[in-house]
Amino acid sequence: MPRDVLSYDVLVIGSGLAGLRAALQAEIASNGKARVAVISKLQVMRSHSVAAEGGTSAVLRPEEGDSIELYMWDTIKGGDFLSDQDAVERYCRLMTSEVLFLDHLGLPWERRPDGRIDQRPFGGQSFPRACYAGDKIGFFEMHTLYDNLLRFDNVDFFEEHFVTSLLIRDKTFYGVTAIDMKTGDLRVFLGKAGIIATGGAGQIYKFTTNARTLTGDGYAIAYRAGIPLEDMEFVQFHPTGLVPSGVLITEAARGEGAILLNNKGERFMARYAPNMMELAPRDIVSRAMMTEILEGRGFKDEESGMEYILEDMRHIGRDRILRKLNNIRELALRYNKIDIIEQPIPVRPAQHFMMGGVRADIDGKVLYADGTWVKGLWGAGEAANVGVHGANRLGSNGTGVCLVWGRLTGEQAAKYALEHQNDSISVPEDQVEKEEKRIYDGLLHGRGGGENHYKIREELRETMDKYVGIFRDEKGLTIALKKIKELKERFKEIYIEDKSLAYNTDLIMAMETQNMLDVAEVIATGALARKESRGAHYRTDYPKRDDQNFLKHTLAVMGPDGSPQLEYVPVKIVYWLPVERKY
Amino acid sequence: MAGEWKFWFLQFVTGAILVALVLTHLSLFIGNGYHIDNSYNEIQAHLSSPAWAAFYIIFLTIVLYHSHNGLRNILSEWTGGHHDKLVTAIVIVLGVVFWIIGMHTILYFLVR
Amino acid sequence: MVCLSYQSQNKSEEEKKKKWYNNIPGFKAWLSPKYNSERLMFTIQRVTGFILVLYIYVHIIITGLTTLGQSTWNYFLSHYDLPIFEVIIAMIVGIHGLNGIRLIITELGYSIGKPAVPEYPYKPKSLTKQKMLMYALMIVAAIFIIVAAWDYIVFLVR
Amino acid sequence: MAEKRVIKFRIWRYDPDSNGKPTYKEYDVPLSSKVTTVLEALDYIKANLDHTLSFRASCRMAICGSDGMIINGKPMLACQARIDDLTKNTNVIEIRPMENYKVIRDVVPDLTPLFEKHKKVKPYLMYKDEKEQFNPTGEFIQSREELDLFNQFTYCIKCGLCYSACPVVAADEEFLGPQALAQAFRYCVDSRDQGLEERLKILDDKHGVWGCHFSGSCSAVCPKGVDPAQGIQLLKQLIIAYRLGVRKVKHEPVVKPLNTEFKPNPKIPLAPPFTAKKA
Repeated sequence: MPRDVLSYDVLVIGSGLAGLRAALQAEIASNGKARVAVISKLQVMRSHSVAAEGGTSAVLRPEEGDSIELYMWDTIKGGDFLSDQDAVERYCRLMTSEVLFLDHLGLPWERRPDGRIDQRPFGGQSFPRACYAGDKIGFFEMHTLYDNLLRFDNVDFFEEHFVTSLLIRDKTFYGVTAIDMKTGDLRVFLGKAGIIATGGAGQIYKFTTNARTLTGDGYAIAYRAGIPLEDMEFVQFHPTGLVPSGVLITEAARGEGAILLNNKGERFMARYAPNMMELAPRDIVSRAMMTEILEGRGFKDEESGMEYILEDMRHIGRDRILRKLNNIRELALRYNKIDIIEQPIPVRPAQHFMMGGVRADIDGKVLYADGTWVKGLWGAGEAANVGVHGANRLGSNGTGVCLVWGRLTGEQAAKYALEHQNDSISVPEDQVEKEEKRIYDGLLHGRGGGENHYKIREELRETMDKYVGIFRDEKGLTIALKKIKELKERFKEIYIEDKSLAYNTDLIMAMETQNMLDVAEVIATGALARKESRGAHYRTDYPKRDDQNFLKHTLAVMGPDGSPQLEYVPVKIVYWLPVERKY
Repeated sequence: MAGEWKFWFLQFVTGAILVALVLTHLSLFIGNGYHIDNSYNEIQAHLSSPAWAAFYIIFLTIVLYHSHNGLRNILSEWTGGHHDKLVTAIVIVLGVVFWIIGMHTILYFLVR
Repeated sequence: MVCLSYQSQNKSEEEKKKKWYNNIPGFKAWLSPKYNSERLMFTIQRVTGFILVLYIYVHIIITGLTTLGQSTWNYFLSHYDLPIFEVIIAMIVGIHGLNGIRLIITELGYSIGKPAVPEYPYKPKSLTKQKMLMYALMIVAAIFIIVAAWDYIVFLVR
Repeated sequence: MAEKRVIKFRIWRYDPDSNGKPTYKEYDVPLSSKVTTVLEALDYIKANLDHTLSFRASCRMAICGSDGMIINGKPMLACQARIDDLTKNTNVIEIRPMENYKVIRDVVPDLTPLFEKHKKVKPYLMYKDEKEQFNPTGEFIQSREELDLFNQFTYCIKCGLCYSACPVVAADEEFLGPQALAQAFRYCVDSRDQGLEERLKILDDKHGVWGCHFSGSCSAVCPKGVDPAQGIQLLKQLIIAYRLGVRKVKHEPVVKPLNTEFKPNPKIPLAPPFTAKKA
């Protein structure tokens, strides 16, 4: 088979917010000189960042009592003190200019009457500092960045290219292999620098707000290349996923004043977070809602059998809803035929975000377990864990981290690539051939044992929902781990019915399932080992935070037998020592 | 090619004028009933008057501009936008040919 | 820097693209009015416009026959003049002209509403706001056609 | 529970690698709480009935714009099309790929022309001070009225449905199409933009804005209420006014620096003092 080899300065893997921001900054920093390839398994602006709804926080108004220190404190306390505090500081300082930058690129920020950028309250933030545009900020940010990338002729979009492996030799990154889904060919991308910005892995849960494409591909390819995944057991559950579809109802609704009600009509958050009420961080609200449901104070959807809580927005008022919560009104009307102006909507916690990710330092450089840099490789966004979110991400910080580390990594990568422009890199025939054999001989034309990979995916998702959800315990996690191992065995016997090369989603979905299995195993293993409750990770058998033993990051490295092996690294505490977390 | 706005704008201006011109043109014939016998004399009488001849010169020019600009739009799209120069040339030739024929008719009676 | 093997591959990619199914209907799409009534008016405007161009050619040539003398003219009229044909042209002129007025108004940006944050379920203002205008002008067109065809109607009744 | 309804799906299938001709295949899908939209039905078919079916899908909440297709004769997003709305009078749902594109496979069209044309209209703010634009020193001042002039058009998700419905696009390969033109309008009327003259070079063309003859099909099928037809007509108005020299602009873009002085606010808590020793 003739093989495609494409050579670039910077390879951006993933086209979400972080990926686009990185590509844009690489162009700006190099004055349009760096040749950038944005490789995405979707069309470029279909990434799940478009579904971010609420807002993006930044300190814009110190004259009204906001400050960088307060923002840092909110973020660190929200992250249950597992955040790397130096990274938090850098993040909070850079966010201001990011918001202004997007304003200058054309994002339609909602304005105050005097024409300045407006901000709204958000969960866990002491100051209303989430800048917003309607209730689809991620959508606007994505499209603004995409549109602005079209300024530059040196950016090539490789849409619908599914990256199958990282090419790393001598601890140096030099490219990726990817399947061009349109033609089905394996292509080799050589690059001086690479940025992993592939997003999360929400699809390993069944009830999730995430798109069907978030299957942890970036985690899995890095993990298989020997790069550790950090803090994967911290999985954020968003309090308000629409029942039964799991579509996200933004936290901004509660920011605007929506309240949560149990079947007794009580505003039950008063018992769990008396000061912040519904605007407590997401882990606390989610746990409160699940507690209400488990204690029999929820409602039940007859058709799907799901239990839920009501979110009431009627008192916000028609005009404010139409202007500020337009999108969720549309979603509720479309999927549940409920108008939020007139009726409360059914919600329950849904998987939303992965706090963990590929291990990265404060610059976004991807690190091995021993702390050495994988030369030429950066990570940004949800795919990488730079340590801002800690054990629980605050709402409106997700898009922010994508922007800040997109910018930082893009700038560094472009600089690095131009410095190393004359390094010659050759196609690693052995690695590519191995990959070719694995995909085309092993999967596509493999005989298999007739196992249905859709069933494996479904069973995995059900297992994760049941045993690795909001409340976890030793027993459940052990069962889950056993089940995942069993599914991994069964996956070796899968059969791919579709033998065509053009747009073969059967093959792609099988490979996604494989990635999901690897990531799920890491999550369950990490959760089993972390015998404490911190942030989004709640163990019913260890309900207290244990700073003595577990104030540290989990690293999971793929062992020789393919299962994760855990190591721990300390948290960087620079400003505040951990205190009790109360809202 | 920037500057297409002039043709588009002119198309609307001529269209609006044509509505008035067509009404005037038709009002000459409506309500008279069918009378083939003296239609020739009627036409002759009309075109012999310089005012009506001027009216018809304007009418002919505008109607040919409007219709051929419209034809250009249709043909240009029809050919997928790839042969705009050819389309323009064809349209101009057609327009000029029929303008000459029309002018000949109008001026025939006036000059005679 | 693009490697050589990419260039060679590029060709085969072009070949693969050739296998893609061409789902572009071409100008036939003009003749399949669907989705909304403005689309129907678009089609009608196209078709009537095209017919009128042809009619103008015929009209100019026929009127030109007067220059050949009265006898030729009368001979032609008595053999080829069909009143129904004139009525059809009047209908076409009426519809084309009055829909044209609507297009002048709407395409210059009037009577199609002002942009605002859309409200679900979405009703496009450009289509809803000028519907009344469209109906009104089509009624005017109908009146025009009746007036224009009055002679013929009288002729028929007799 | 009520008796399960079974819906027949007729799906247009095409596989370039098997050298076949396009055919329709039929699938019976039972409705349940898990199958309420066409997209969920497609999922059901792919997982249970026919693994070889290909379609695009991502967010399943009508914001990413992947899954445009023609459902029962009308272009719409599969995730947005509720089966119970579609099958009030019929038990059959027919699915075809969007028109005006080449089809890669099944209901997966090649949207490249759409994106290329979007790129042509320079869909970004052109602020004359490029240094300020990429290294901002303050925020633009923009009133809500100015925001509302273009806000509606920022809702465009680039799904390509309007492009698929447009009769001019079908014939004229050079025509920019409703999506690109609506985006051009969005950037032209943004009070922060100074690139009208630059953009007019592309827009003021037979195959630019004047290619539109207001058939309105784009607005009729737009899933997000963007109303491209309105934008294009207003763009025509803007260009004519600009060319005739009668366009009124309120003010040039203003950048206002942020305040940096901290003022304590009794309603906002102060950050606690640092407790850790700096390393």
